[in-house]
Amino acid sequence: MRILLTISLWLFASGAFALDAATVNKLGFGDGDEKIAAIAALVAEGDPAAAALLQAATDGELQTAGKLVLIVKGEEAVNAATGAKVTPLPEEREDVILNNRVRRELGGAMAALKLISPDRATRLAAAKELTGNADQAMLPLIKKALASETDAGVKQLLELTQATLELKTGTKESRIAAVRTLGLSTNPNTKMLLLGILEKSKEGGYAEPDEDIRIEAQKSLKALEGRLAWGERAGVLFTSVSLGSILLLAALGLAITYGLMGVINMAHGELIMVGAYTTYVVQNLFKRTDFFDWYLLAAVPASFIAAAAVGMALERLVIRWLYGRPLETLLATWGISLMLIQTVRTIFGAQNVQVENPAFMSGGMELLTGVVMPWSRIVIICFAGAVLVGMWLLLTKTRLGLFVRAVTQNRPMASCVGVPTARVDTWAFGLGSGIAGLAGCALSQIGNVGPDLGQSYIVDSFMVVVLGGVGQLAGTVYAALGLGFANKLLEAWQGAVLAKIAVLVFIIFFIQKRPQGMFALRGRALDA
Amino acid sequence: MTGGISRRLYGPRGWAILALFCVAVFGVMPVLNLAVPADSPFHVSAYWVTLLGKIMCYAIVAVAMDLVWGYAGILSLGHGLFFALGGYSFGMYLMRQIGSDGQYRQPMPDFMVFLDWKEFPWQWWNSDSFWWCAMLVIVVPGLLAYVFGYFAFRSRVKGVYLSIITQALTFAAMLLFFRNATGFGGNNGFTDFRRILDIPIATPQTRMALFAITGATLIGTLLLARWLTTSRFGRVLAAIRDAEQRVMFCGYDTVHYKLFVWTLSAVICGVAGALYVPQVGIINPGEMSPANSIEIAIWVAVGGRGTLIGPLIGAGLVNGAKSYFTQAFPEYWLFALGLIFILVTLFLPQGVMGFLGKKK
Amino acid sequence: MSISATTATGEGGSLGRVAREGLDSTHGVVLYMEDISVSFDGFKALNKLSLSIDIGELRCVIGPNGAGKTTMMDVITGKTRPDEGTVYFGQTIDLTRLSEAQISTAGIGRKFQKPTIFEHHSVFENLELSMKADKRVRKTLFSSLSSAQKDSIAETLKTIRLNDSADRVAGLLSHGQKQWLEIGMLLMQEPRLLLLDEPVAGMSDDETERTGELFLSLAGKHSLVVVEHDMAFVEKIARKITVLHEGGVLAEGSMSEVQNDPKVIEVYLGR
Amino acid sequence: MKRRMFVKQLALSAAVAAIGLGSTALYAQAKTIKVGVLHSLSGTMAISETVLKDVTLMAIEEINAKGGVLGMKLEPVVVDPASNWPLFAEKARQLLTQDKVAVTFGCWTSVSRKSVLPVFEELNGLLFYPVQYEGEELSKNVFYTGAAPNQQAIPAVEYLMSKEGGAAKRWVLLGTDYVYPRTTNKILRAFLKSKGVADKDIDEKYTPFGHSDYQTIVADVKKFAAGGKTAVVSTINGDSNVPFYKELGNQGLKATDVPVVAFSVGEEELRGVDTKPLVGHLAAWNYFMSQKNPTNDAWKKQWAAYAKKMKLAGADKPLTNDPMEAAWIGIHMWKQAVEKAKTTDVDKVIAAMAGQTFKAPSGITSKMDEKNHHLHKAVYIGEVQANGQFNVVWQTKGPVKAEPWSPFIAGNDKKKGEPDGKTIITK
Repeated sequence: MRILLTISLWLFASGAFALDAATVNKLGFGDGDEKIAAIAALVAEGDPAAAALLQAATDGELQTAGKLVLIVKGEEAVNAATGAKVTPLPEEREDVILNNRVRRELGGAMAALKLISPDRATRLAAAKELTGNADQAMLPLIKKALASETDAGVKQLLELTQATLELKTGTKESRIAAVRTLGLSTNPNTKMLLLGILEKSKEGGYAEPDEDIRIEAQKSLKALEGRLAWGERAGVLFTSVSLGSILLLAALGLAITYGLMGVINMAHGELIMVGAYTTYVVQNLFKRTDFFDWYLLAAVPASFIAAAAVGMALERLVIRWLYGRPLETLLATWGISLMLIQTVRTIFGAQNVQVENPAFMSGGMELLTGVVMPWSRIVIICFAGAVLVGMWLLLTKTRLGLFVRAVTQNRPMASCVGVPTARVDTWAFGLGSGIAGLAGCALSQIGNVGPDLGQSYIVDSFMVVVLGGVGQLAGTVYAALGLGFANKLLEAWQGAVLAKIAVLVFIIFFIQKRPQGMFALRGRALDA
Repeated sequence: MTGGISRRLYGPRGWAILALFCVAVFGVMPVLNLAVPADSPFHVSAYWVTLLGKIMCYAIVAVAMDLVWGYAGILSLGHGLFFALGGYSFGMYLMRQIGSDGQYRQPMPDFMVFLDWKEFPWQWWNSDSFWWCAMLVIVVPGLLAYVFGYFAFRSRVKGVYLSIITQALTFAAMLLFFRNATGFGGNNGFTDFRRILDIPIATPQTRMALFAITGATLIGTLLLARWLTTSRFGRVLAAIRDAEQRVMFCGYDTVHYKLFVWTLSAVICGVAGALYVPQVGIINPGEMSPANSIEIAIWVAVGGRGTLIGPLIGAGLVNGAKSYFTQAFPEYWLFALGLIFILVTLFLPQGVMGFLGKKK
Repeated sequence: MSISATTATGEGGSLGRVAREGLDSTHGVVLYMEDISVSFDGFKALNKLSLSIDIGELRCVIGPNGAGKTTMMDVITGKTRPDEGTVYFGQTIDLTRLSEAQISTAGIGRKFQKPTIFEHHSVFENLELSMKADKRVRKTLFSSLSSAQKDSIAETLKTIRLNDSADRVAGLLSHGQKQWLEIGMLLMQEPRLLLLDEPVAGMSDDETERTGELFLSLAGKHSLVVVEHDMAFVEKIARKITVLHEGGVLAEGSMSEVQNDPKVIEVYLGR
Repeated sequence: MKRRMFVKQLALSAAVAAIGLGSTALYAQAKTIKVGVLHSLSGTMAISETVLKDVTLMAIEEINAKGGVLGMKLEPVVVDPASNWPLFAEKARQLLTQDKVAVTFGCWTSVSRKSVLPVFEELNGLLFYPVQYEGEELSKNVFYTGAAPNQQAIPAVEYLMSKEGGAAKRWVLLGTDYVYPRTTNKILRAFLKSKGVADKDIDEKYTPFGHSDYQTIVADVKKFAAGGKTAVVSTINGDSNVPFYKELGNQGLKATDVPVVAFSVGEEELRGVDTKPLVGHLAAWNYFMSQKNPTNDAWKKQWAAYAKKMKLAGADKPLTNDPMEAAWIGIHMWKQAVEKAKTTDVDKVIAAMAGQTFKAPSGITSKMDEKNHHLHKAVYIGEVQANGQFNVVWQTKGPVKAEPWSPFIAGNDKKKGEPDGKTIITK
């Protein structure tokens, strides 16, 4: 309790304190081993000042100037050892460099210290951090924390860690208890621990001489493996749906411009790219404000509008003149795509640009230890669903949708009954392009944003639309999800390269079976 | 205007151009390149010989493409694959001809030495034989095209569906060839050729010989294509393009017609690929990328579909423009190229040939 | 419901023979259809349709839109495969097993509702391509026209009154001329059975008249099935009429029989 | 004048019956030395190569401002091979025979280099290749200013094996399926085996070009890492890195648990990534922008000013990286060699290149090996920081000599470390 109190105290006021100067210097100037020793010493010291120092190191606020070790916060610096204010700020300062190993130790140390934080979330995070990262020295701390812990979730994690640590030591009873606890784990690391118990030694005996423990371990292992297998299945399911949703987003716009309107739109990928770059521009505008996390709210409509505008302009200037000559639209739109790529390259440079995830889309939801569903992907799946529903509503429930369907089904007839076909074409193409822009906005969250962005999606998009059946929205959806699953299942089995090849070959064979795609209507219309 | 399909090819002017072309390829170029001293302003350098040789290879492909697209109405977005397969088939022979002059000074191609392969994989069987590889140049693309075409045409896959699956085919092949394990040098492909039929490859004479052979092949392809398209076979093809159903109800088994021209076109592409590789000095899976195949279609469209001579001009124009623009305005050349494609489709729907025809 | 006699088809060994051999019309029947059903996504286009055509017969088929006329032709020519039922050409040729090209070679010619000719070919070439000949790839590569073949084309040109337009590009012909050209193409195939889908649509009265005469002159040598909406035309040429409705045969008989059939009256004049 | 001639030539080629009249150049101004710049400005490689063109032009501008070379100004000839390998060969031939350049700076990726190599050898040209590569090649006509595997890959792995690097026991070798990753991984596998790592503790994984879905890969890495302390060695090619790193960050695979060391990810590649979740992941290079020394400071300042002046894209955040440094060293060393040889004659310049030194922005004095055409380079391991820069956490003690023929590949022990066919010039 004392430590906790002082940590929180320190956050408000840096009280007077004094640490062992030698330890602090080791942390500041020493090599890896010395730094780690210093960290261990500071944890053991349990001093609030030590906690503060460790926190500063974690936050990257530790600097050295000459022989001094400083904690620098903005323009203020205090002597890390004495806590005295250092003014003026020395000019020549260097960051104290922590490598992964030190950072790992530091993480463990901080976690151990945070185990008694009053905030449940902090404790939970700390306990989680410790599950894979605790060493024997922390056992007393963990035990102490367990004694006072009230939250079941934190308690479970701590027990698990304790079990991990006690597996090798302690009485037979405590070890059996530990093995049992491990059986409740969802952490793949635990599997290795249990396997270690069951391992046969070279002489033919077992690494673990006690048979009871081995039997318990066997049971725990089975339970654990079952759980892990489920986790893995859930993981594959999620990745498949996620890939499917991305393919769907990429293909939906094309399902309109190509599927409904018959324009072989090779510039579709570049419309996606326009959406992604619009997102980038909007993000940059928001960077200077306090609402950065909300930039997507503006970027979504902006990317729709930007791509739709480009699409409508293209329709008016070029594609308009090519209706009824589908293969020539291929040529012209290919030319357009080259020009769009080069335009972007000229304006934004050939390099990728950075699109940051808003904070709420970073990280993920942990299903089991190791099976993480990233928020960005969850959001994209939902987004794809929303776009799909929106598009469906637009096409079936609005006048524009009615017009679009009328024009695509029978242009002369539609024109006769007074549908402004030319304008409908423009709007429909704009809609398809806008949806491509939305795809770009979504893709910017998980992939790179560069001039070549579109090129990597164009082939896939066409595959999806054609596989689903041209002009069949439902087919597009099924094809996208189907390809997502096929790709991911095969990848798990044969690796990414062969999976991709196999999927392409599958498409070739599938089209032989259903030459009009998955959802083509069998009709009697003359095609001669 | 009289005449249907058959009477529109090669007026006297066409034949005159062809004759002139023969003179240029077999007479003027060799003399200017080999006999005229290098410091003379009339000397044609090796750069021009290889560049024009390369463009002629592309032109052969364009004519082959015109046979299937312009005449039979099958838009292939995978012709680059057949081209590359021909190139790879012949490339195997060229790799074997390097002998022990590679980086490792060992009798096997460098990438195999590096991968620790002690024996040639099965694909390389007999690859040190010129005739075997020359046969592969024809058989491999031909067989693939035949099998693929047989199933696709029999299932009546057509239009954009066919285009897309040809694209899938070439894309899949590209990924396959990128793998080292496939046994064709992965991404680096084949390069560093030294000899052909034991004659050093980097001499002006060899280069000129390759150039002349390419020219002869181009002329041969043109004549063959002309013969095909003016025969009743050609009229059936064009009929299939315009009204396939009617052709079937006339009693023609259209599958075989399409299959024949499709396979022939693939074989011609393979030959072009085989001629291309020793001249440019490299073959790599990039040749199979979908973009390359789309470009082939673009040459044909720029020149004018269904005219045979048009695609040749298209291939020359587009590639000439590419070679020129990439050094004249390296930063902006894509604008120019893209603009050409758009303008041609908008204003010259029949391609350059349509434009020339109109002017007449 | 139907009166047509099609019981003679199931004769033992002839079933399932994929025939390229000549037409066996020993029973005087050129085409049998029995219990043909075709459905498109739940919609029954043909529903147990049975029909037979005699050698040399000229049969008119009428029926409201959606009655299944075109689908019936699709089934005969192999464009659509029936879900159930049998179609025999003569006694031995099972049409459901042949491709369009094989059916055509066997001796069935078809004219489409919308004239389908080769628009970029000349009239002469159109006829040349449809001429009865060996239509395998190898032959077409090296073939040239014999004088007999040229004569035959010239004769057909005369029949369809396009001898002045032999070198014209077919796409430039008038609609009626295109119809005639297509009929000419059928004649060049020398078929045993001609299927004609609305042959006089878009023709002038004069042209219609001549078409009728042509058909009547063809009957006897060939069997003809004419689908037509133009009742005046039908009346002029018809000897026997079949009325289709909702995928089945509603009535069959002479013009007057059909006109007086209460079911037909109900369908045509309606509730 | 040049343009007009090319228009003429274009017209000829377009007619196909081209008779290349007067294609031999007769340039009036002999007062310049032509220098070829052969980097893709369009196509897939433009992402990486464009800056190399810019930094080369900056070097040329600087050299010209200081009076040029041998009293003559350098005249850059920039062409765009458009990420198309046959076009690389064509452009190389054009530079050498039409423009008659004295030297060419260019290429990125081995396939582009291998496509132009026969041309340079045939015409005895001179190429400076500024990017790290898999080795297994030596040509007298090429100077390799990027790293060989022993100057990048092996030190990185050694670091990760050390206690300081986290003492990794299991290894995921992850790459794009092409030659550089395959070769590097082969060398690494042999190296790891020599250090006693068992095959079951090495997992090699490849993804196709342009792969953008790394969900399964990252999940697999996690699974593999459950079996013991794991490090990932990534040779993922340029474009796929952003989706890979975004996936890493989002799936919460932290550097403290499973560090990823990359050989083709530098400051420029991370430009497109939010690096906050990636802190601690590593890269091995011979130069990092964050290095603090006067040479680097001056160079960075120069680059920032140049980028601003030329209004280059990304000038608001000018970045330098390892290949840029290698390109920079290359052109300056060439200049020194020309001055030493007092001619631009290729054979003499090659001879004069041996042992050249140049004060490199990385802080060391780079030296061109007397024999093997590679630079001696110090190797730095950097950890990604939140600001997209790298923090050097480890470095070799002094420069390392390149081993283009890796000793971990069978048969290479017999190779000599010098290209054949060099002219011996004695003074």
